[in-house]
Amino acid sequence: MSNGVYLQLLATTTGVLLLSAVLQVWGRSTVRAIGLLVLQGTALAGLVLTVGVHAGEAAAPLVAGLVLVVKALVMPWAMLRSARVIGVTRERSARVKPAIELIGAAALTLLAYAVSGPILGDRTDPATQAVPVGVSLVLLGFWQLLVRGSAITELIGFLMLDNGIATISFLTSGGLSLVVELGATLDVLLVVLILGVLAVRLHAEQGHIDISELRELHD
Amino acid sequence: MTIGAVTVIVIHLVLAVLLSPVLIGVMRTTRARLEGRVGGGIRQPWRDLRKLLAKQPTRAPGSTPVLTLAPILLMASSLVLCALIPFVSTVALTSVPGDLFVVVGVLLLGTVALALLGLESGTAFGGMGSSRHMVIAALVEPTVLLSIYALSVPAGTSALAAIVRARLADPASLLNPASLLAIFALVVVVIAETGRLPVDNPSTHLELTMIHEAMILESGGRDLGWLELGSWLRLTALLGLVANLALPWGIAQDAAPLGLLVGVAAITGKLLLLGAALAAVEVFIAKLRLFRVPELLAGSFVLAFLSVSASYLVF
Amino acid sequence: MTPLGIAVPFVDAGLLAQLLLGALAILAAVTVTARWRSVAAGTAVVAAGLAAAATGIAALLGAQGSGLRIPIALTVTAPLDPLVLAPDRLGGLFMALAGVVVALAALFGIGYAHGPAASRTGWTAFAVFAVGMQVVPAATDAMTFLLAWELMAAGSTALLLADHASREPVRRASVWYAAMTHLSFLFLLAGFGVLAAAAGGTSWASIAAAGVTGPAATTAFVLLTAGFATKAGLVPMHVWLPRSHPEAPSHLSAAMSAAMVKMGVYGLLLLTLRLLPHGPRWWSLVLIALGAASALYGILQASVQSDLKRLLAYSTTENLGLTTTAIGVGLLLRESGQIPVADVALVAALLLAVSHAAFKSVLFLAAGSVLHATGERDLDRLGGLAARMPWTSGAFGIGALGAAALPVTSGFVAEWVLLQSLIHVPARSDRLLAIVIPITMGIVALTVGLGLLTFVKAYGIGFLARPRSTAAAAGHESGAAMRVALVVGAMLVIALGLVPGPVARALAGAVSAEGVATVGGAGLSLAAVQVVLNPVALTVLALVILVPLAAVNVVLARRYPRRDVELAWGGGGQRTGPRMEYNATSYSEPLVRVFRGPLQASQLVDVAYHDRAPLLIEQMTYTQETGDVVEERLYLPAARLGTRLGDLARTVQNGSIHRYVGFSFAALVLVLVLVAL
Amino acid sequence: MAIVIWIPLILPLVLGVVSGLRQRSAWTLWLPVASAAVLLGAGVVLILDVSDRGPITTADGLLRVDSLSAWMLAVVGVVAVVALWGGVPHRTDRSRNIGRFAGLLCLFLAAMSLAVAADNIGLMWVAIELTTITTAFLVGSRGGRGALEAAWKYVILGSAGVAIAFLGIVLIFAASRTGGAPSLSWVVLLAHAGSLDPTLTRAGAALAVLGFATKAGLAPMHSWLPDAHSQAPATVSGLMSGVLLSVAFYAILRIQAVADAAIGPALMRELLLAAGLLSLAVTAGLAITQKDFKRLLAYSSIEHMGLLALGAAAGGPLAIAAVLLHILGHGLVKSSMFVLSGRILGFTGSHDIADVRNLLRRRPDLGGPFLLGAAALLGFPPFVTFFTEVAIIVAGFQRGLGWQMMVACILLVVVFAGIARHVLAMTVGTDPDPEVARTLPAPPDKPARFRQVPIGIALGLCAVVGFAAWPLAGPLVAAVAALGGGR
Repeated sequence: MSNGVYLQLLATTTGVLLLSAVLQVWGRSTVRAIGLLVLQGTALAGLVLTVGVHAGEAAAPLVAGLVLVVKALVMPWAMLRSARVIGVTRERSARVKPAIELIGAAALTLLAYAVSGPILGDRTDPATQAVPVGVSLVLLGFWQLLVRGSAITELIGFLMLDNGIATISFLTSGGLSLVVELGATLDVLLVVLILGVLAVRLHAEQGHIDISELRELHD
Repeated sequence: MTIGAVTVIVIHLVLAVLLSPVLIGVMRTTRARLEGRVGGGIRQPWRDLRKLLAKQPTRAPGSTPVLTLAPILLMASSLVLCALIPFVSTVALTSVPGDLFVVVGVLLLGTVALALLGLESGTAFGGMGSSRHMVIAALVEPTVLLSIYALSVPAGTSALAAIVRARLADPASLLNPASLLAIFALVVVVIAETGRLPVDNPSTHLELTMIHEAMILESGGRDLGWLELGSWLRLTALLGLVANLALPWGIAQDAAPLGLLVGVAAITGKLLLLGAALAAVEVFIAKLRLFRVPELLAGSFVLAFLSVSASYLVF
Repeated sequence: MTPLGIAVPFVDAGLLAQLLLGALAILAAVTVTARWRSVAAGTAVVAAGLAAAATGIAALLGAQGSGLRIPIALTVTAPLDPLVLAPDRLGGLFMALAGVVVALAALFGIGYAHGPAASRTGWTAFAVFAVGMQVVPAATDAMTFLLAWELMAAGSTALLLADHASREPVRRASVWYAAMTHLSFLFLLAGFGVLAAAAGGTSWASIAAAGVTGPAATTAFVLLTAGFATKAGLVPMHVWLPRSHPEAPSHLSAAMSAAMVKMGVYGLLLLTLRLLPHGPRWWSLVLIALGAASALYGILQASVQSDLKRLLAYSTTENLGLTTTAIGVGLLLRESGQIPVADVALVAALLLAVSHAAFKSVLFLAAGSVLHATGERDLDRLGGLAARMPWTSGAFGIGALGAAALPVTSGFVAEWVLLQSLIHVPARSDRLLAIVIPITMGIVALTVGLGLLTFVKAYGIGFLARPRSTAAAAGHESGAAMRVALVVGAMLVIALGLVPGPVARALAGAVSAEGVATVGGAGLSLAAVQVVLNPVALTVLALVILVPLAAVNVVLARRYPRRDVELAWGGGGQRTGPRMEYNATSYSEPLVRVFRGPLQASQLVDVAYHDRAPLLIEQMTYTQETGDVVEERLYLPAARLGTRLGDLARTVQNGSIHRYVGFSFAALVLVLVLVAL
Repeated sequence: MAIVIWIPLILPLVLGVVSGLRQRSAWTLWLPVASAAVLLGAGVVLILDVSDRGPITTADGLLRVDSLSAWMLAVVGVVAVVALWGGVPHRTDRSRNIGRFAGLLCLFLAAMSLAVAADNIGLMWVAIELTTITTAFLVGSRGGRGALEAAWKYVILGSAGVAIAFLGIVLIFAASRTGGAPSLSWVVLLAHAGSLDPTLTRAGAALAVLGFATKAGLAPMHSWLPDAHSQAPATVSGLMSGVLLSVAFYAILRIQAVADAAIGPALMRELLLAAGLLSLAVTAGLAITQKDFKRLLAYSSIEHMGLLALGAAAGGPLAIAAVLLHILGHGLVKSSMFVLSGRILGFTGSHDIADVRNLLRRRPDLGGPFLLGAAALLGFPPFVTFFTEVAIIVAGFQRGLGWQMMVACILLVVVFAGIARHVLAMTVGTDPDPEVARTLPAPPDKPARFRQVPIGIALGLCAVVGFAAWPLAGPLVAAVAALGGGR
């Protein structure tokens, strides 16, 4: 793979990642959010493949395939299933004004770029240059957890967070060892399944999945 | 030395027992004359005492030994006071040197005996007298100790004999501010401790105003006799102390017979004069309201405090 | 070779014996049946106390042990020095003091303990408390000290709780007690931490050798003084004392008041004489101020209390205040180079501590005996006990004489030495001394005066006159064990007062004071003071006067015997009911008028007039209340502030998951910014 | 001896599967206890073995047990034995699907063993995250809205927090790649500490500590803890408090060791100090007005984790040894306290402190140990917590953390007052209403003796462990040495 193509692919995949993240924050439809998650997973798989092939790792297609299956297929499917069971397609109401959500998202993206520079130091390879996208994904995922009130959207935020970490991981070091990656992926998968189950039970219990009303336990 | 000291103590005791009724008699007579009355005469206290000691005291069921012991204890405390205070001579036992703090301790034992007697009776008056008596005693205490402090600073010791000797050796010190303030404070203390005007009226029988009388209201016969004599001895001892501190002349420095004779004459004269003067002053003042007494005592405390500071800072 | 010729390991053996006897006591408390539990466990504690007394006296006289090492799991590395028990002379004194008090209290407890105090928990707690307290002065390093200190605290708290487990005042008292005790502990922990940091070690030897100065020394002094002052019950940290002492079982009150608070004094002495001996002048002024304020405030409160045990508790604050004042004066003089007088002041401090231990244990035990017999500790409902409980009332009387510092008791000797040290301060050359010493003298004098009133009231109202309630009228003398404890304690009060010379000489060794000598076998002579005190001679003189007087009285009594009459009192007229008697509240009423402000006094006269004849009074009620100004102005606002902060803190945990995520998110952003900076 | 490492990993798994299969059988309840005992046994054997022959490595270097891991394994084992044995419900109140419950507990234990035996930060992360999954079901197992809410909060906050830790691990790996030895192994990282990229290590270590602080219950990441602890069954609360928090803290200690070697102690010290003081402050603020006794215990856990953080911040052999010992002491006491709180809940039927009064008299079998345990939590001797608390504070002062330790002391007073007040109200306070006391159900007639045994053992151990110079000092020194001597 030539350097130019590598750079182009890198830019495309990371660009799609960031775009999908911002769109996540913007939109309110649960189904579309799950769709964006598929897009994000696909872009992540592409990024993995690009970085792996560029580094000349033989296992790269395998890893990329795994990522694609888990992040772009299994997890969105699991979520879609939960959403179908519950029958929610849109969030009930906004907890925070959409404008504030977006301004926050912009600020966090800027923050991601601002802090990534000093952390990464004086390294100049193109993959490292794209790390701020991963950090933005992490921060935006958290932001999603913070401002959204629906259980499903929270779950999506958590997955975005996880995608961001994976992005950073592949950009900085081409991924951790296979055992760890497998373990971590399994963990995340299980967490998503559990949260899906809990969301269904929440719905059964209180008739909606607005978690901002989960305030029975407090001091 | 010891024999001399014992002689002096015996003289003190005998003199005090003989002199105190006379002192009371002189004071009462002086007062009576100034008020235009005839009075009972100088020997009346003696006669009262003899009468009381020959009467049967009473006892109620449920009474405690305090009833019997308190009068005796008051007497003993007053007598020990008389033994410790240098009336006639500055000679003192080396093992019991007439330390001012010990003197105060012994004095307070008598005070406590009286106060307990007041409570023992179980009547409202006894308790009231006891309560007032103790409050005054408590508030007087700072003045007492600070005056002692002021007087003992120049002498470098709290032994009474040594203080009197030092003052005798340096008559100029008698008139310095520290000394004057201390003596004045001490006079207030003596008035308060012995229940004289304006703190307490020794001749009142109006229950609500009395302090000393209230405590002994329930005593009679022999008990009352001891109590009266004990109180007189207290007055004698304290007046004698003030007299010898303020005007130490005439006191003997050893146990030689002539010196002792002079000493006896001097202290008798000083005491009777002082007593007469006190009685004369009492004619012209009224008793303070009980709750203004603390103000008086606070004033005397300030005097004593100033005298201590003066003894350090001025001279 | 030690002066006594005791073989060196005696101290070690004594320490070991205390620990083993303590363990035996716990074993006995747990295994023996309820019927014999108090006897078995109590005897073991008495033995432990006696062992402590023997060990302590040996150490006081100069015997040294090789040290008893406590193995702990924490690997002993810098700055933690090995945990060793080996009392020095000063420590020996306080160990002996604690031991004697524990022995007396436990002996009393054998007869006194009942209900929860005699339960398994009760005796176990007492044993833990006693042994912990005895071992505190044997510690040679901070960790051991704190260990013993906390055992003492834990044991006493548990015992406090064990009694009347379901009474509300007990719970409140124990919360106060536990919190203040822990406050003291954390002050100490922080203070020792500062010292350990500055010195590089926790043992007394290494701290003393390091010669800590500067801000570290100042911080440590402030913290440790606060900690020790809390334990000693000094104002303004005294609030636990008047709450816990009344509620505790009386043998515990006695041990707490007579011995435990002394550990605060021991700590102050340890701090100022051994650990940081060269402090600046203001340290001693701080101690004098603390002491004087405590003395005056304590006795003022004591004088207006009508709860007998509460009165005694406040009086403890007073006595510990006097002791602290004496320490402060001693340090001030040391710092000014007036060593001989300084030594007198320090000896006065030790004498005050020892004499207070003696008379306060008697007083509390006697109060316990009264409580045992009548179920009352309210003076307003007592009275007439002198006729019904002669032993108890005799012991209380002697204790009260000691507390009022009258001759010839231990209290008198101690205050005599304190006053002598004050008037012999060479203040002419030093303006600060010329101001501080007279003020101190004035406060001490007022304290002495009010102390007199307090104890006349306690004895006169509690034991004389006629019973003010049916419970008091039904009072009966206590059992043998309690009586023995009372008599031994009272004898100690008198003995310490009669032979001050040898006592003071032994005490002088503890603070290496010079110029303390014995005259005439019993008398006390101080080089810096030109007067001797010989209570035996004074007693002989008094007897010489008293015997003829008594003889005369006997002769008179033969000739004119007493007449027994039914109605002797009440002005010879109608017998007044007990409700007409002067009681404790009325006794202190004049004083309340004088010191209205600091006592927070409020009086209320409620008059109910007759319905049809408005000039006739049907009923009158007089209510007088006094409060603790420190508690009301300092602690209650602090507690309210704490509750308000607690309410505020609850918004942190308001149940909203978004808020919780926000905390995590904020932390994440903060850390990111932090590492990027 | 490598086989000994595998036993605590495999055996609980097997037992878990067995109990999952035999759902209805009552004896499955004892399988978790057996698993815990296996952990304890393996831990003790490993401690002895490691002290003789040095660290044991297996599975291609992925698993490695040094003296610290062995210590933690033993601690986890003994605490779990107490919590599980004490929590075995009585025959009469067992629900139907006990087997699944027991299976999850076994899985939890296996994950814990993996976390301490892994010589790979990533693997450890995986193990710790696995515990989130197992405990999520356990927390929610009681059913009902409260349990559901607690489980939701626990999973969301826990996973998001631990994800931060994963980010940190990723960065640490990147840092090691720059250094030329890409690895997540403790040994390798420590050995090449000097060549790690400093800025990446800085960020990585900080984020990893922040992430694991979530699981360790350190403020401000603690928010899930009171809810989860109050809603979970008593056994699970005890396990989480005594084991899970400690293992997460173990991860922090490991990362701190690497970071200290690579970039110096300043950063870790600041973070841990902030977390420690904040944790104490949170407890101080919320203990005073607390109304729920299980939450009170949960806050007490936060307080103790804060103390541990302060100890780790101080560093040095004394503080680290104290921290390791404190983990043991706190675990023992807290697990028994939670077990007791479960029984109190069964007795009174309410979480409210106000509903529990005068336990000491009404139920001495509950009140007595509860009071003793509270004394241990508050740091009274002879309990080991006393020694460790003093040692941590003294070491803190000695390492130059003067004012922070003073603040800690002040906060500890408030915490003490808050907890003591409530515990005393529960154990000795007067009955709120004498009528209520009479109408309450009589003490359930159950063979209590056997159920008291684990609590007695835990409190007894806690009381004597402080004085056990032999045999504990050796393993402690070795464990501290494994952390690089606790610089």
